[in-house]
Amino acid sequence: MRYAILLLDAPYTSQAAHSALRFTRALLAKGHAVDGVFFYHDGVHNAARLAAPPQDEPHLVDAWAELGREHAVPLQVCIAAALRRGLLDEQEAARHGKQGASVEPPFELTGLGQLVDLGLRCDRLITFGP
Amino acid sequence: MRYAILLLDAPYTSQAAHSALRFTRALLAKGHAVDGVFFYHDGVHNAARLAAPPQDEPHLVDAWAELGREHAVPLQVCIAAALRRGLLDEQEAARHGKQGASVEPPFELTGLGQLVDLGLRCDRLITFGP
Amino acid sequence: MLLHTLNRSPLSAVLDQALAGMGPDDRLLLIEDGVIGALPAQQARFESVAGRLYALHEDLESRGLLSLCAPAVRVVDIEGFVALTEECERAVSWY
Amino acid sequence: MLLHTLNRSPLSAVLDQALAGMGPDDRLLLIEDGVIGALPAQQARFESVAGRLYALHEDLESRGLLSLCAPAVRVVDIEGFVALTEECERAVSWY
Amino acid sequence: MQDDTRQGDLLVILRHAPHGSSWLKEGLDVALVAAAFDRRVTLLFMGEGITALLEGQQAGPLGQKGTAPTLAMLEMYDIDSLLVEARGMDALGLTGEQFMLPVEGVGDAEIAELLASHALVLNF
Amino acid sequence: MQDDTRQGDLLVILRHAPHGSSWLKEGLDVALVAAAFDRRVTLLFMGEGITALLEGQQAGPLGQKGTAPTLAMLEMYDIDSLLVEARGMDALGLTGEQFMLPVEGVGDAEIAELLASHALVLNF
Repeated sequence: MRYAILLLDAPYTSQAAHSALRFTRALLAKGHAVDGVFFYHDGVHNAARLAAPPQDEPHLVDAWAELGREHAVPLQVCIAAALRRGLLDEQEAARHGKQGASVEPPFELTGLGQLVDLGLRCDRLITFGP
Repeated sequence: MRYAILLLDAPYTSQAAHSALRFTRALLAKGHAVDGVFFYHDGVHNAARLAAPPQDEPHLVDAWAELGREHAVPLQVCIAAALRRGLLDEQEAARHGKQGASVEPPFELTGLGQLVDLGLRCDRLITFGP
Repeated sequence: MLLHTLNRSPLSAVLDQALAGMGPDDRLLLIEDGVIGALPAQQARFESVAGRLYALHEDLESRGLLSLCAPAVRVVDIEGFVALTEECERAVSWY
Repeated sequence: MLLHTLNRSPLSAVLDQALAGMGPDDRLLLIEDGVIGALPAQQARFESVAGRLYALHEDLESRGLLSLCAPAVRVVDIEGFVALTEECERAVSWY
Repeated sequence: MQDDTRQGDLLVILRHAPHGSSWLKEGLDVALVAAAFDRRVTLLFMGEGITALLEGQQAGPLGQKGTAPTLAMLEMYDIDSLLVEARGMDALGLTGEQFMLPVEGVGDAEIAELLASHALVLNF
Repeated sequence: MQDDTRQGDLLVILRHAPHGSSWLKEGLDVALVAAAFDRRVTLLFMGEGITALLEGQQAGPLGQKGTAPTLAMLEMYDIDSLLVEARGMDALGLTGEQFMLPVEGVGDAEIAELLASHALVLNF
């Protein structure tokens, strides 16, 4: 089956990101297709490239990036939710006159239309909230 | 009187930051001393220097920085809560091998001991949660 | 005498926690989504703090609740919020 | 038939919203803090979904709730969670 | 509630109050985007989300826009199926006359039916 | 509950369950820091926070540590005043025998007294 994941909270604030990551890994292990993980609301913080959690705790940002690269799963971050929360890639940083970026590939900033498209295109959309 | 403010949620996610900012301004307008605003839990996102909210919405990060500068109010960000959430100043970025920083003065990363100190030293500690 | 602030609606279980923590003279100030508690239909939930229930003017106003506010609720603005924190020995926030 | 997931404890009003949204054959899976609902004392809250109530093994285990789980609750692991989403037409998340 | 509406593509559930958090705004944003892409959208207001419909809402004291201006635009986006949880209205003691838009009350059984009959359900 | 404990400096209220959010961990971190600075600390577990006391907690499946190891360290920090909301225990159907540490149940009146008698109250 084709799945999409919607993640609505930051790592380290609630368990939502941990649950979403494990569920997505289980989907892939079972041979399902994951057409995308969409990060919305505080879920955009999963793309924070500067996150530096203690070394004895799971590193969610790195884990998502690895999953995205290894399984070619698009990691789509809502651009409107991200900008107001301080998550900018280089292009957006330049556009807003800010030095430096807080989001980098494989995370990509994109519009909400992608969420609607994913949700209607896939067989299942599974949401993880705070 | 001497006041301290504890802010526990990010701007744009809940109203907590808006309430805390208005309350702090009202304190200063009435002639009270504000010994510090302490940012903990998701409140650390108030220090996100890359935040780029729409121009027709209040810019909380800039508003805190202005209040801190104009009234010499220390803006203290819990370092442990900040690091795991991707909020690093230049020193911490270097320490963790990251390029670029997401926190800049007048926000300062500091330990939780400051919160306890503020809370016991001031006449009032007012908390704003999500 | 303490000031308790509550920013959750009476539909939330946090209200029960706040009420559990309130002494016989303590005051309760509804802020943010908490001002939904100022609706007349919610007043039964606040019986134990009758006469000691406040709500923030600005938060009622932005939500269209100012004209619906129960008469027993004392409406204060942000300066009134500051004054309450001055009069009360300490403030405890429920969220 | 839909799968509903709930990550809030039965002390939260979100449980009532989830139950309101459930059809007669829908299933309810408790995850994260939702697994507190697997405690025997909470089963009265789940009467309307008897036989259709599931809880995530890993979340029970990490909270020390596995041995306290009510017998009527069907315990599934993350693979079981995946299987439930396969069997059900859609999933709705309550949080 | 008409049967053709129930079969619409997208159901967005709004359970949070205006101003207090960004949930309501972010839920409405999804609805508007879906409508702009020619999807049929139904909105279901539950619990505190029902207060989003109250008349007379205003900007916040720092200029926060709130969500009332967005609700006022729903018709322009052809979003005209606005449903409200009847039990939530009772719990809050609110009636339809206090709302800025015409809505339809729905009971629990209808809510379950709505969830079952929409291709995509997003819960905010 | 002894009177000298009630007069202690800091009351930390813990209302959130372990693993599900960082509130419990971050509340406990404040308590540990205060104790390390030689402040007397009382912990009050309310609502879902009471489940933090359950025996047999483990790391999460991704290696999340949870808060049980921190609770096991409280004695080392001389934090030995652990109070539990009696009404919350009833609501959850839990008893003290299921807990990893000895605690004392408190009623609503005692909770209000605790809040009134501590120099600093932090609510998590």
